[in-house]
Amino acid sequence: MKVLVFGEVIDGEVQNITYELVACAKKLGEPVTLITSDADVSNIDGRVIKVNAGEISPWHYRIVEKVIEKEKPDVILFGNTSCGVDIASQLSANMPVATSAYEVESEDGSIKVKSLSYGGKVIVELKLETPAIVVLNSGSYDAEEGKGKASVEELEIEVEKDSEFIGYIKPAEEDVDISKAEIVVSVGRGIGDEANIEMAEELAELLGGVVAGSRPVIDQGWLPKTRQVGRSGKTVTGKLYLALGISGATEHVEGVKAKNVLAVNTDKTAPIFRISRYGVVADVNELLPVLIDKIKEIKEG
Amino acid sequence: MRICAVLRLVPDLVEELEVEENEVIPFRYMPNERDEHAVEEALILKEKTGAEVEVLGIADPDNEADIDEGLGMAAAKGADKLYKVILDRPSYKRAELAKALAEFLSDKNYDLILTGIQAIDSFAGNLGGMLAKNLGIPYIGGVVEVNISDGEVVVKKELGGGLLAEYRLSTPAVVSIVSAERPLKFVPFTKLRQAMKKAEIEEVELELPEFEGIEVVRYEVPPEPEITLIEGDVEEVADKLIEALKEISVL
Amino acid sequence: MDVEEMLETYFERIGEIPNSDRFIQCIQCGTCGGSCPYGMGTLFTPRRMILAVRAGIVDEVLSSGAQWLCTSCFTCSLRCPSQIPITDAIIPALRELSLLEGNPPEELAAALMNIARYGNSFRESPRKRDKWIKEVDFEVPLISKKKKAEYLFVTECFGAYHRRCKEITKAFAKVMHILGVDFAILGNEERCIGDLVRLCGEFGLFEDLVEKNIRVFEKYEFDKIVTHDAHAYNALLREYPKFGFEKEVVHHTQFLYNELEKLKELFGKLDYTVTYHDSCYVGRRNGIYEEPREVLKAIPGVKFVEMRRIKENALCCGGGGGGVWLDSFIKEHIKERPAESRVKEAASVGAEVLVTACTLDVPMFEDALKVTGLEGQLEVKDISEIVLEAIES
Amino acid sequence: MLRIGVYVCHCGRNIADKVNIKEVVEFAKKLDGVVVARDYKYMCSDPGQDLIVKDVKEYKLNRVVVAACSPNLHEKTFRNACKRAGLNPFLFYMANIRELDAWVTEDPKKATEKAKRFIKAVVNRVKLQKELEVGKTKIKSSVLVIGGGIAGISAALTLADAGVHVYLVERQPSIGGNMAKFDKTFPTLDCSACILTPKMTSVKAHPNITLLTYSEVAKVEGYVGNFHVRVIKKPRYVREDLCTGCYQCVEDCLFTEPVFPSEFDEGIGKRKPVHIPFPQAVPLVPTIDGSMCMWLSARKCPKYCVEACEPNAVDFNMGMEVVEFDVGAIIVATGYKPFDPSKIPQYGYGIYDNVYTSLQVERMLSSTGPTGGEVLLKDGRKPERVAIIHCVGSRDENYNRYCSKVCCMYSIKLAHLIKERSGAEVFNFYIDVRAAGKAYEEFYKRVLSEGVYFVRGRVAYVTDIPESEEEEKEVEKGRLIVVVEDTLLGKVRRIPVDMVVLSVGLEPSEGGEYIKKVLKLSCSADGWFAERHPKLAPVATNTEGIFIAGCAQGPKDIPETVAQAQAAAGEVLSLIQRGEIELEPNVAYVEKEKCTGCGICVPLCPFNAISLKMDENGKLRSEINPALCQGCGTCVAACPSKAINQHLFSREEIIAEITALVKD
Repeated sequence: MKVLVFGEVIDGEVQNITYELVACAKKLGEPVTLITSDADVSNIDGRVIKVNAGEISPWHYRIVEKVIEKEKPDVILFGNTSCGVDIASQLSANMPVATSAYEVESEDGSIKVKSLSYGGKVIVELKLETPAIVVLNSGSYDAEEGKGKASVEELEIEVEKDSEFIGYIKPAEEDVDISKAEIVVSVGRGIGDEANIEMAEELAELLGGVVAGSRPVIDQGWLPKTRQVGRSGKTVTGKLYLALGISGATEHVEGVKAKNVLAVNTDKTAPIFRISRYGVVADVNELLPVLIDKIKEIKEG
Repeated sequence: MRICAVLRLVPDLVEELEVEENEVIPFRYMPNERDEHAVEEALILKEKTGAEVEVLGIADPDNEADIDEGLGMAAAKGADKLYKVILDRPSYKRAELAKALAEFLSDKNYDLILTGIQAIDSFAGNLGGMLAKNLGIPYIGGVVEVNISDGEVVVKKELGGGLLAEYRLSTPAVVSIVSAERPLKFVPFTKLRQAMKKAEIEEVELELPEFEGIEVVRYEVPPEPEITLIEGDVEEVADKLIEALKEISVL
Repeated sequence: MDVEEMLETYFERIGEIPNSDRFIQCIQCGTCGGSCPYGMGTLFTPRRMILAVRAGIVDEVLSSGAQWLCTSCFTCSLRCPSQIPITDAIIPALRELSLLEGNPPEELAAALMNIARYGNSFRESPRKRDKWIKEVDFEVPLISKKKKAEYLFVTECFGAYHRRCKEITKAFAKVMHILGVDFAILGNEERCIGDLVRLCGEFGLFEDLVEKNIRVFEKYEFDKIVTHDAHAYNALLREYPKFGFEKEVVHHTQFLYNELEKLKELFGKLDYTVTYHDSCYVGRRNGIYEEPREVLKAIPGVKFVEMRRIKENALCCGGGGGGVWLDSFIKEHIKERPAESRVKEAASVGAEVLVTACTLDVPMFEDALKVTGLEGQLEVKDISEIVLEAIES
Repeated sequence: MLRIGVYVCHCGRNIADKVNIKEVVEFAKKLDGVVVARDYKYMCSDPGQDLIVKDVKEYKLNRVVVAACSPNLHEKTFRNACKRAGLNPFLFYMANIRELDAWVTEDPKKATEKAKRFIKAVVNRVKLQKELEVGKTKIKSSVLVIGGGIAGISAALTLADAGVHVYLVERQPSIGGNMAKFDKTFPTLDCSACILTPKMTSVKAHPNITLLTYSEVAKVEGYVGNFHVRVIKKPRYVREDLCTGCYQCVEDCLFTEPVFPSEFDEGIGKRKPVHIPFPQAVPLVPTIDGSMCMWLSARKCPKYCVEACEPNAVDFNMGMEVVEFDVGAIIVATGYKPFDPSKIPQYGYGIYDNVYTSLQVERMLSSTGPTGGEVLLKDGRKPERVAIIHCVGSRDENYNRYCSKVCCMYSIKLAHLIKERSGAEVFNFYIDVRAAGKAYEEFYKRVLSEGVYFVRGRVAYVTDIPESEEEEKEVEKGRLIVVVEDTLLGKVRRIPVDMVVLSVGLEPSEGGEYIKKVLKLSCSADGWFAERHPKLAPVATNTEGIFIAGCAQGPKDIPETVAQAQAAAGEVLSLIQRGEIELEPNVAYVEKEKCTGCGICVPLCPFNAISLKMDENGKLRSEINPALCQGCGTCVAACPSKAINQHLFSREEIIAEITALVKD
């Protein structure tokens, strides 16, 4: 089965989703990755078609169309990202598509996809006739498996442009938006005192996440107001919510919509455990230093 | 400048969904939140440029009445014209809707068509891009701010992690909104009821074309994740925790 | 709206509220501003709001956001030497203007929209309102089945959905159950009574709730309503009669007091030092001061101590008037939440348990315990929880 | 043959603007019995009255109707006009088309119709009116003054100096009232005692004054010119006629230290059971408090006081004494009591030690007071910062809605005195500074320039709960925090102080409440005695022969009180000088044959004018004393057998009037 992967490059960097897509494609068959912007693509595993059409733009779907004509893939994979969806959605006007997919398999020449829909409350199993488009949620496949050595073919494709990229607007440093973070390490009153926030920050950095907090911690001024999770703060929706010393008052839990909640609390009956996938019964301040050391070991080792 | 905003209905997830193998039966419907943001953005543009705003409420025979409140809300906020588009049957295939809508919109001469970036019940395509493709006009999605000047549309698009990019499009165009520039305007109860009473809604019936190649095999409810309690001494706990982090592929 | 229209709308609204004509009798003494728990945090105290409206600059008041700082604690209204209905008229009517302008604080807007849609502010299914009755070990009768009861127990949204407040609901229901009281609940037919909605200036929604609730009440036969929700009590007592609902309403503190002789026989011994917080809409607004104190003093082993700010002078928990939905907005304007000052006060008089009689209080104070670090030293309980504990000890 | 004249007044534009006078006059002309109807711009003016006089003579009128204002204003005027014209003045009646019509009716058409109705009604009733004769009664030349404060003292002295005998009755052991408690008076800072004491001793020494202290007026019967008074003297257990005021009994009392709170010192000073409230007391005779005295309350005392008293004045056998006398007029000068600030819990009176009332501070400032003139905190320290809160219990719908008038000025005075005595920083918290009086504004300016702070805002509350670390330190020092919205600054301020002074307002005294019942006097809604007319009869009451003076009528300062007391004395003199007075003939009378002697009317009469008497046939009948009857009509309406009727308001007259009003 031939799988065309739409690889994403933003501001000169190949996005992680690209590798995840390649990983998925490899499981389905033979991947070809299309890159439409200029970037170092050497570590994408397998064939890479590189068409330098400038910064990623919605009209790049026309390039994809040309490549489809040429390569005739059975499946075209996109990431469920802002740019991926732009292109996939235009292409899918005339082609079978599955969005919000997290699992893709081939079955008797057609494609079987599992999507998470209705706000994650329903799994939908879809069957698509090929050629088909699949828009894959990030985190569904292991990016590492999409990495390797690329064999790059550079192509020039002329298509019509109907929008123009103007430029990037980068976020101000201090404005970390916890509602958009995938991994959130959140601290509550159980953290004891302000000094321990540093440990939480270290852990967050190790996990590639950001630090947030519950109201008592924000009120103490230990973290800025922008980091507050809960009814009067923000709602977190990412992959992991690591709740450290948070009891889980109703007002707080309202803001926790992450896919996985992992709570650390000394009190086994703390309500936060009711929404947690893992409940760790421990004193945060004892656990944190040990945990940090161990993760460091793994990372370094 | 004439702007059209599309307002779809989705199941109200606050209520229980009845999930059967071949069917998802919602208890009731509500306007899709992203679409509400598209309507809001359209009305912000009306404030900014004096554009005319028309709202297309989309329902099917199952939930025809549920769109009224959403349209009333739009009217209360200042929409100029309301359409109630009733599809001949429910369909999860966005391509079908996109085709039918494109046909309906093709002679309406809107300068800008706004939709929500996606709906919570979409698993078979996103409307905005398909609509643009069918209409043969430029498209961009993931937008958080729209500005119009001299027949050109400049949008800010969200790329994730706080990064934004700016694009320029010629009109007519389709733009899919993630969130409006400001929070949704609040409409008090009385104002909404008045608007609903006064609003003139043009009803349109649309026939959906068939679109082959996609088929739902089954619906199912994801298994309830059960809590795994991790107890023991600190060392032990830390190890188990790391395992857990690996399991959910954070490490 | 332009300013003229705003003023017109404003005066039309306050004209519908009793004694609002006293608005023009304001002597600008400032008692309200000084009495306000948030008076330090705003330029527009009620006094200045009145002054500004009189001067026709209502828009400046609205843009300051001061109208959202009111916790409707009623202190200013009680003390106002001109008896101007500040809490019931001056502030809600200003809030209504903000709502009409479409830009209330987000948390509040969400709560109001949830109430309009689901009948509760929690964005919970109305069909789960009676879920708590499956979590208790005795039968809580539904009036739809029973048809007739002496008491209709109104649980209100917090009592039905809020994790902590549900425990109070259960405790009170159990006390009634033990006493053999003929009571029933509306279950999923109940919806928000709406006192906070009214105080937030969403008058249209409030009226809609009132009409719908009255229609449900009229379906069944019962003698009186009992509720542990101070705001529900207030609205049913003072506002619903304006819409033709005239059943007797009893607050659970009054109920417990009335049943005290029976309770005394059931009480075991507790070993607590307790203090009592006069919730605004139990005490100051509705004058119930002694009943809860008598109940607490009647429990053997309980040592009752008073705080400094009691009865008319009690400090608000900060949850009323929509305060529960305005937390972050309010926090921007003040140094310390009243609830924090309150739990410190309770601890300072040596109380181990801070007893309240309003569902809003418990989560507000428990939060404050976390912020002030008094967790473990002080507990917050509703009076019905203490009573149940005394019965079960 | 009835010959009625109707006179319609324009009252300038007051009536004419709303009522179509011409139409009304034409209407009146056509009424049965009316021979002449006229209008005039001001009927009450001389030319207006002359018009009536001329017509009565010319047209031989035997009834006159004037349609104008309220009879309260001009009934007398027109009655006199009738009299001048030779017509019995009770054949005249007024229709009120001003207060009841023109002033309250929006629509001119309706107003005109209403005026017609009123005139028709009065014409109808005037037909039934009969000639009445005015009775006369002699006036006794002695006077009762109730209350021995500065008002009562001033009135009594003025009358006594004019040769009138005065009975001055005071509840307390000494005269002097509230003024005796003050240290200095505003704005001149005269020493209160220095100016009051000579007056008090004059009272004691005056041959024309009978001073009855520690006494209550128990009963007053009779009517103007002829009041019979019964006074009860409470036993003070020390005989005034023997006591020399040597204090020996006080010194030798079983209680070696004063332990009971002194009323005169507003509870901050202490006294013994046997005590003289203050050194300048008049009479300077101790009183023994029966509830505290160990002998009187428990018979457990060797009676050291009896032993100590050389003139043998201490007499435990004393009992209640009843004194009775007759007077021609009464002056009520029962004064005021300070507002009880514990009703306002947020000010902390009775909760915090260092919250005082203004009167308590007056006692502190007095050199004869408990602190010998020093301003001290409860623990004996001098305050460094003092708050004076104005309008406590005044200008407040929750307590008293009226302005107590004197608090601004006394608060300014207290600020000055506190600063002078203690050197403290003083903050005055006010709503408005009302310094309207001779030299008052100047005094305010002076105190301002002395550095007293004035914060415009009514204090919200006084607390000892700190909200910041700085406040915590202040509270640890024992300070209280005064929370106020400084309305000029537009900011809520929290001001730490050592002492809070509550400038309490004035309320009708308890003695006044009691006298109100004894004399059946009417009061305003706020409880102050009502004057007959706020402007033109400010010291008279609605009961003939009874006058009011001083704070009994409403809050006043000393100059105003004295002026009013002397004015009341003047009114009394004017009454007494007449020797006799005319009595209104509109009294009720009993038609004996109809009376069943049921007695219902007797307790209903507010003026005690009705009694049940055995008639010649041995049957009980009601009898109305025409001199006491004030014509209120209560008995007329109440009589179940319609045996009581009233001159000028007979049943027939009233029914005639109503019939014309309601029937087309």
